Amino acid sequence: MNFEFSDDQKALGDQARRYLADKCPPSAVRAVLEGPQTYDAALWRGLADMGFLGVAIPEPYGGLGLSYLELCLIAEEMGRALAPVPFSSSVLLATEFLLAAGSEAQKIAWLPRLASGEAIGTFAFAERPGAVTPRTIQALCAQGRLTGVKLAVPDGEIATFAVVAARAAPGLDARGVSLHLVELGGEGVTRTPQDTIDPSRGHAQLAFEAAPAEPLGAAREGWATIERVFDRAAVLTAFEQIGGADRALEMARDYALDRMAFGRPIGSFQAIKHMLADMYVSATLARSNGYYGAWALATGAAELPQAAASARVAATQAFQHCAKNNIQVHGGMGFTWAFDCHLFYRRSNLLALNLGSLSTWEDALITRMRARNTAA
Amino acid sequence: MNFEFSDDQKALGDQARRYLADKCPPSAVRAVLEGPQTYDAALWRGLADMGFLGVAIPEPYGGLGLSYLELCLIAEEMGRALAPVPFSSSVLLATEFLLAAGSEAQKIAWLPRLASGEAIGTFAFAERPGAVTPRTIQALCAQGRLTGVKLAVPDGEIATFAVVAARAAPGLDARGVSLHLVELGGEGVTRTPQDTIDPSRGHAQLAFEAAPAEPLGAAREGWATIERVFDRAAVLTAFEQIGGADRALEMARDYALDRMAFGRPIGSFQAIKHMLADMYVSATLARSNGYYGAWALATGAAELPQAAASARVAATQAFQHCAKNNIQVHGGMGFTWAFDCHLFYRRSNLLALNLGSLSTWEDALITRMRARNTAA
Amino acid sequence: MNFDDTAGEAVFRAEARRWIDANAPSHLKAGLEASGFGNLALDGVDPMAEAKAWQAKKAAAGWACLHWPREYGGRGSTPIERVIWGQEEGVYGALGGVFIIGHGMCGPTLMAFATEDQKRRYLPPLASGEEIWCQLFSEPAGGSDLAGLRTRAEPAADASGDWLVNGQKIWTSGAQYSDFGILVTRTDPAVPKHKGLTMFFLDMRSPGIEIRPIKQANGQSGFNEVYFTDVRIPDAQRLGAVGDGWKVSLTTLMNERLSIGSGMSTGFPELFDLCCRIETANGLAVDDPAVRSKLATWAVRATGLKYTGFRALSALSRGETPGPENSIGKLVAGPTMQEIAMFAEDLQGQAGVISDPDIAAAHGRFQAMLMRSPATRVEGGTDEILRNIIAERVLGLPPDIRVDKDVPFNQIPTSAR
Amino acid sequence: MNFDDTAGEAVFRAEARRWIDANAPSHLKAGLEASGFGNLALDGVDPMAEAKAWQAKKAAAGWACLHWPREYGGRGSTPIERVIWGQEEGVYGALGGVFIIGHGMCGPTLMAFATEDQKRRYLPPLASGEEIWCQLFSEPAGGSDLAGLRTRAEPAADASGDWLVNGQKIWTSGAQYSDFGILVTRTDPAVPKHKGLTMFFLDMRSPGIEIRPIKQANGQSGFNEVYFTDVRIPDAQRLGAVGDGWKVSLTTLMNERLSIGSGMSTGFPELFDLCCRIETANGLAVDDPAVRSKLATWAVRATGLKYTGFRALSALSRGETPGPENSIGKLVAGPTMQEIAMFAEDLQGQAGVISDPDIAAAHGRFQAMLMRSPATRVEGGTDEILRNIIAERVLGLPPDIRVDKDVPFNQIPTSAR
Repeated sequence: MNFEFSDDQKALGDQARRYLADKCPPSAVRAVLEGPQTYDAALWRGLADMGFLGVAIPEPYGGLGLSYLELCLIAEEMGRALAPVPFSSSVLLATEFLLAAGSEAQKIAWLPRLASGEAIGTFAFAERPGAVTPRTIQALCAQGRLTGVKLAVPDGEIATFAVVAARAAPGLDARGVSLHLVELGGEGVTRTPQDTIDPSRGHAQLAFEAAPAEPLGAAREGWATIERVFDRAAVLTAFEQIGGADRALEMARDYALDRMAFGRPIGSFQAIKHMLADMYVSATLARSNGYYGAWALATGAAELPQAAASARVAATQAFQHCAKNNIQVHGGMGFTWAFDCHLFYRRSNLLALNLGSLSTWEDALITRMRARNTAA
Repeated sequence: MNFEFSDDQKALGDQARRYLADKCPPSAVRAVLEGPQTYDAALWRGLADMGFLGVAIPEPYGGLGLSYLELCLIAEEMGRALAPVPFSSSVLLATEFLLAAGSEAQKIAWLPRLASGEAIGTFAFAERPGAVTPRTIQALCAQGRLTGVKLAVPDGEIATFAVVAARAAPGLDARGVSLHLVELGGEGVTRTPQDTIDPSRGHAQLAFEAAPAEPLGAAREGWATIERVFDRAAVLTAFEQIGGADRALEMARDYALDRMAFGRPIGSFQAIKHMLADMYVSATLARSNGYYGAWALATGAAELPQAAASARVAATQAFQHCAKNNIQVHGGMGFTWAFDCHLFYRRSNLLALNLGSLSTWEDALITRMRARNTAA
Repeated sequence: MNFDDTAGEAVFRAEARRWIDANAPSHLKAGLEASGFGNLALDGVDPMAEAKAWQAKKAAAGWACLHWPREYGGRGSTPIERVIWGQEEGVYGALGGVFIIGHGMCGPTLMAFATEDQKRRYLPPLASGEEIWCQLFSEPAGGSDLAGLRTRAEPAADASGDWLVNGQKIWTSGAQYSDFGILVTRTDPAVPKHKGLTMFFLDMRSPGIEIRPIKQANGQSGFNEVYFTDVRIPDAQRLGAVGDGWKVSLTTLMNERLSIGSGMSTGFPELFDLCCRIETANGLAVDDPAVRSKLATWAVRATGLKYTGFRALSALSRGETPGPENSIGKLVAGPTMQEIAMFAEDLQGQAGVISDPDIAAAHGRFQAMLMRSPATRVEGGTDEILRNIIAERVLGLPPDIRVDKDVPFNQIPTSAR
Repeated sequence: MNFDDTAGEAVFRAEARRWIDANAPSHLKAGLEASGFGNLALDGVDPMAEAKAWQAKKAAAGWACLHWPREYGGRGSTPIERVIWGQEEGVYGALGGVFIIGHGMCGPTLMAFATEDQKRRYLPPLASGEEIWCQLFSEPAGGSDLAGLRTRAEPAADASGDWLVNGQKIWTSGAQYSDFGILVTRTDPAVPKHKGLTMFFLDMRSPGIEIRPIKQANGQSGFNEVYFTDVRIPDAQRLGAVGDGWKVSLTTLMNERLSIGSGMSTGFPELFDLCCRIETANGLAVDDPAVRSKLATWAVRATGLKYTGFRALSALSRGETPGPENSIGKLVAGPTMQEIAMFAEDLQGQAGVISDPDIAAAHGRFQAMLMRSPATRVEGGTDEILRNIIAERVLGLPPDIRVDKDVPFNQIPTSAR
């Protein structure tokens, strides 16, 4: 039984934590939250120099060629630091789409640039409010020209290219969905920044008007690829959420120890103690489910779809729970702009929506459990 | 604005409370729970003498001819006292079925005997585990002979007659369901007592083999009648649950004030205080929703279906919540047979299932809200 | 049991409705209906000017602070008449936001502790909105421990009998536009904390007062920090005896909990409306059994609060005091609104991240709820304080162990480490 | 990351499996698999005789109390070997229920505080199941406040040096069939409560001991009340110094929390199975979105606990001590099992009231869960005590204010009114 990260893997995670503690303090997150820029370009370059952007990219394509386990630990530190960079879009999604469906030429063209941070990729998916299902994908792509509108695309304003889900002809079925790679700097693309609940991560509407697009993966295999890549991204994002949950819990604990009321630390009141204990419980459940997902992802186990959903559901619940109650423990001060509590609250709710809602994943988890006819 | 019971109505409720406090202490509930008898016959006669069994039955049929508001308050006291009598079966269901669908002859024949307690009625409904829907009603009734098996019929062992849902011919649709009145003492009826989670209320399986049955209400109108009667019973049962929730909360509060630990009353610990505060909150929400239902029931308002579901959902949640945490507040002693906590826990879970489960009512509530396109 | 007015109530309602129809600023109606969460969506007009104009008009016709005595600018109405007026005033009531604290908390305190001359001088312009009042109680070190305040008031060195105030207050709504404020200070740090407090009222333009807006987590600024440096207050502006400040402030706080607790919004009607318009993977949200099972619990909380309010109104209508059941309002509404906001985002999927009112579903109402609801769970008593209040005042459970009860304030530990 | 044994672990597992396949009472397998909630469904056999026979067989072959030293009847195994044995023993482990307290709590206490002669006399027959031990700690007045116990031990009037015990214990599992017990008593009521306790072990057949079974809310009787009237205990059977009883009992309690906390069942697999067989109004339960949305939260708690356990095993496998994450086990499993039982009833509808195992779905398993789960949330530390433990020992938060800390035990208030 060795259900644990190796010492080398942990060492890499510690290195990332130290680096981010130094280069990405809350002030750096606030700079993006409050400023005109939509990401921290210097931090992004630094992370690239550390090799963190190409952890799981094979060496031939310019990556470190390490496993997903290392990438999980890097993602956890990104979440803990609320890093205001396109990590989830470019590393957890765009890179994975290329690895999963890209042609050799596309991999050679893009993976090295993604690993070096020179190129930023993202995934353009939702077209309207509500759950994203095959029938909601109505963007059209014919003769290499893509037309349609995608909303709230993470890092849409700064991305070099986007993986875009579209159809060859109007329709509703999953088999009609194909993926395309569209360079966002080119013609026929209009990017419109959109205000979101977490301005520390930029989002934009992408309007495509006969924009040049090349196919990514086999035609009509788009939806299957999306599901495969989302399972991987779900595990990796879960670690981002786990990192955020742990940090929010630590903040609340530290404040409860320092803050005095009625002549005693507020952390000596059972109402606060038990609130924190419950936060610890959900953070622990999330981490253990995350390990389950990491194991399935790294070993390519058949349980991956179920393990990914478990990790995603537990991590989303934990980060939202810990970020929400971190504000409650801080009381009025927790609701000030000056305190950092809202940074975690914003991010927890953003990550709960990126990659599909909690309710969608809850439904998927049980559907998949049933498919495997296993109940944990 | 007069959203309150009148002083006369409250006086009747107080009278019932005093009577039950005297005639139905926990020891009376235990006598049925632990003994061979399936109900407290003496108490039943006493309640009849007080007129409590015919509160809402019109005077021409031997009742007091009062309104449903009075009946709500009587039901509340029955719930508070955990009265081990067939009140819910005979008064809240059988009587209502006769009032809603009975012929003049049937009313004259049965209502006076129900009001006097001389006859006990019940409703035989479920045939298999799971939600009861029209398609699960497969008992057959042709040429006045009914054949089929109904399980877990409340008071099935002692009831004089049962209202039985059946079909004229095999089928699945709601319109195929008709209601019948079957005297259980007659031929073709086999009653088998069934152990339940609350032995203070008797349940039995009723097996009908070509048992003589007379129609109750128009043929094929059975399902519609059931829904109409269940809405009324839902409001009345909600008050039974509200009474039980209030009593469980009082028990927990009193114990928290008396029980000492660590040199102080356990009620001085925030963990206990806040548990009790949350119980008070759900009990209060249940009571206010109950008032809403009582108003709709008494005034015959068009909101009744929605109000009944609101009352039922809130009351079921509150009684289960208060009964469960009453045990938790009592700690180990709360799990002894000698303490009364389990009597309320058992009843709260029994009442959550009689009349259709919480999840069924939750679904109905929103369906009905949508129908009225009103959101409270 | 019925929702009808009594004969007297019906007459009053008709009179109120007639006057409102004839006099309300109907040109603001649309904007007021679109407003929410404390910010008025009134384009092209000065909300403060409109608010003062409407309040002055009401006062002139005898419709201001209805439950106050006539001689102080009120109407001498019954509590139920006040409620009926609120129902009839409807959205126009939102204009009165800037007066809530003055009318709801400062007024009653003056009524109870000011001299007759002071009442005749200050209450009528307060009622008419001509002068605005604020409340200066909370402090950075205080939080839920209100009585732990540190702002000092000391007798001036001269023989004037005046007091000199030094310290800082926080969470003061409307300080920037208030003419006067009521202020609780510590006049004796050597006695237990509840015993050394004294209440004053003061001119908010007094020299030595500095007001700084607090930027909130949701980006708005509804509150201020107020700094006091040798601010001079005549002893005549003391409310209650020296050392009685806690008793005096309880008058104010009781009124605060009442006004905040009643008629809290849960966001359920808005959510239900969204569910009738948005799709999940299983079709229209309201037709999705998974959605319905979640909606039901919130639905009965919303109706539960609504009819709990009706029970209170019935008590008022009978001339009785409402029962303790009203204390559950904010405790239920706050967390429910937060849960509802999160679920509404969930239903919107990726689009749920968009907060721009011009693009987001329901004009970004749920994104605003998401960011505002954490404050609801804290302001005017945290969820935890409210549970304590219910446990102690309603259920009669013992108070928390108080280690600072009989300790001189200046000997209460102020740091944990 | 993998779930594989190390080479050494694999060898041990193979050896254990070989021996179990060859020696286990396979005729009991079916019955043991159908058993649950502490009651063995073994028809036509004497569970105690079967339990003792299996334990004796294991002991003879060196498979009893694996982690104990060989000289005391154990095998000197590593913690992970003990776990592997448990996995391989599987359902047959259920036979050992009557030995859990003796092996898990009494043994370690003797090991730490008994004399060498006593250890050699008592540990081997305890390991082999020849002698059964129980634990006499809880008292009616104690509850969560374990140290508040009142059972007195006083020096006998004669010169024997013996102690005379008077008082009452409660929640004693297996008292009726135990040969020996460890007993914590109060030897000095005049000092603060943690300081006046002393631990002994005694012969459960000593004169003056009366044992009465406690009927539980679910109708079963797994526990006893034990009354002591002038029960004589030689001073040689004292464990630890006079007044050190609390320190000694902590050794036992730490072991209790561990053994209770690990591998708790949530009931989720059983619920999932039910959902694949029962219908709601929307079709098969597991296909009903409303059911799925409820199942998901319980599912991740179940997998979360499972893999939290795996993390602990990995630590053991590396020869490290498991982290604090294990402390969440019972706190998660207890309430989850209660929620699941209630929902399983809900799914069964009216039929859910039936508790008769021969008729009810899943052999009445959920009705049994419903009635047993309240005890899980209390025994061995209530949910509230567990939250305190996590807050204090894991998160480092301050202890509760202790009003009885430095007060002589006989001066601690014992009644609130």
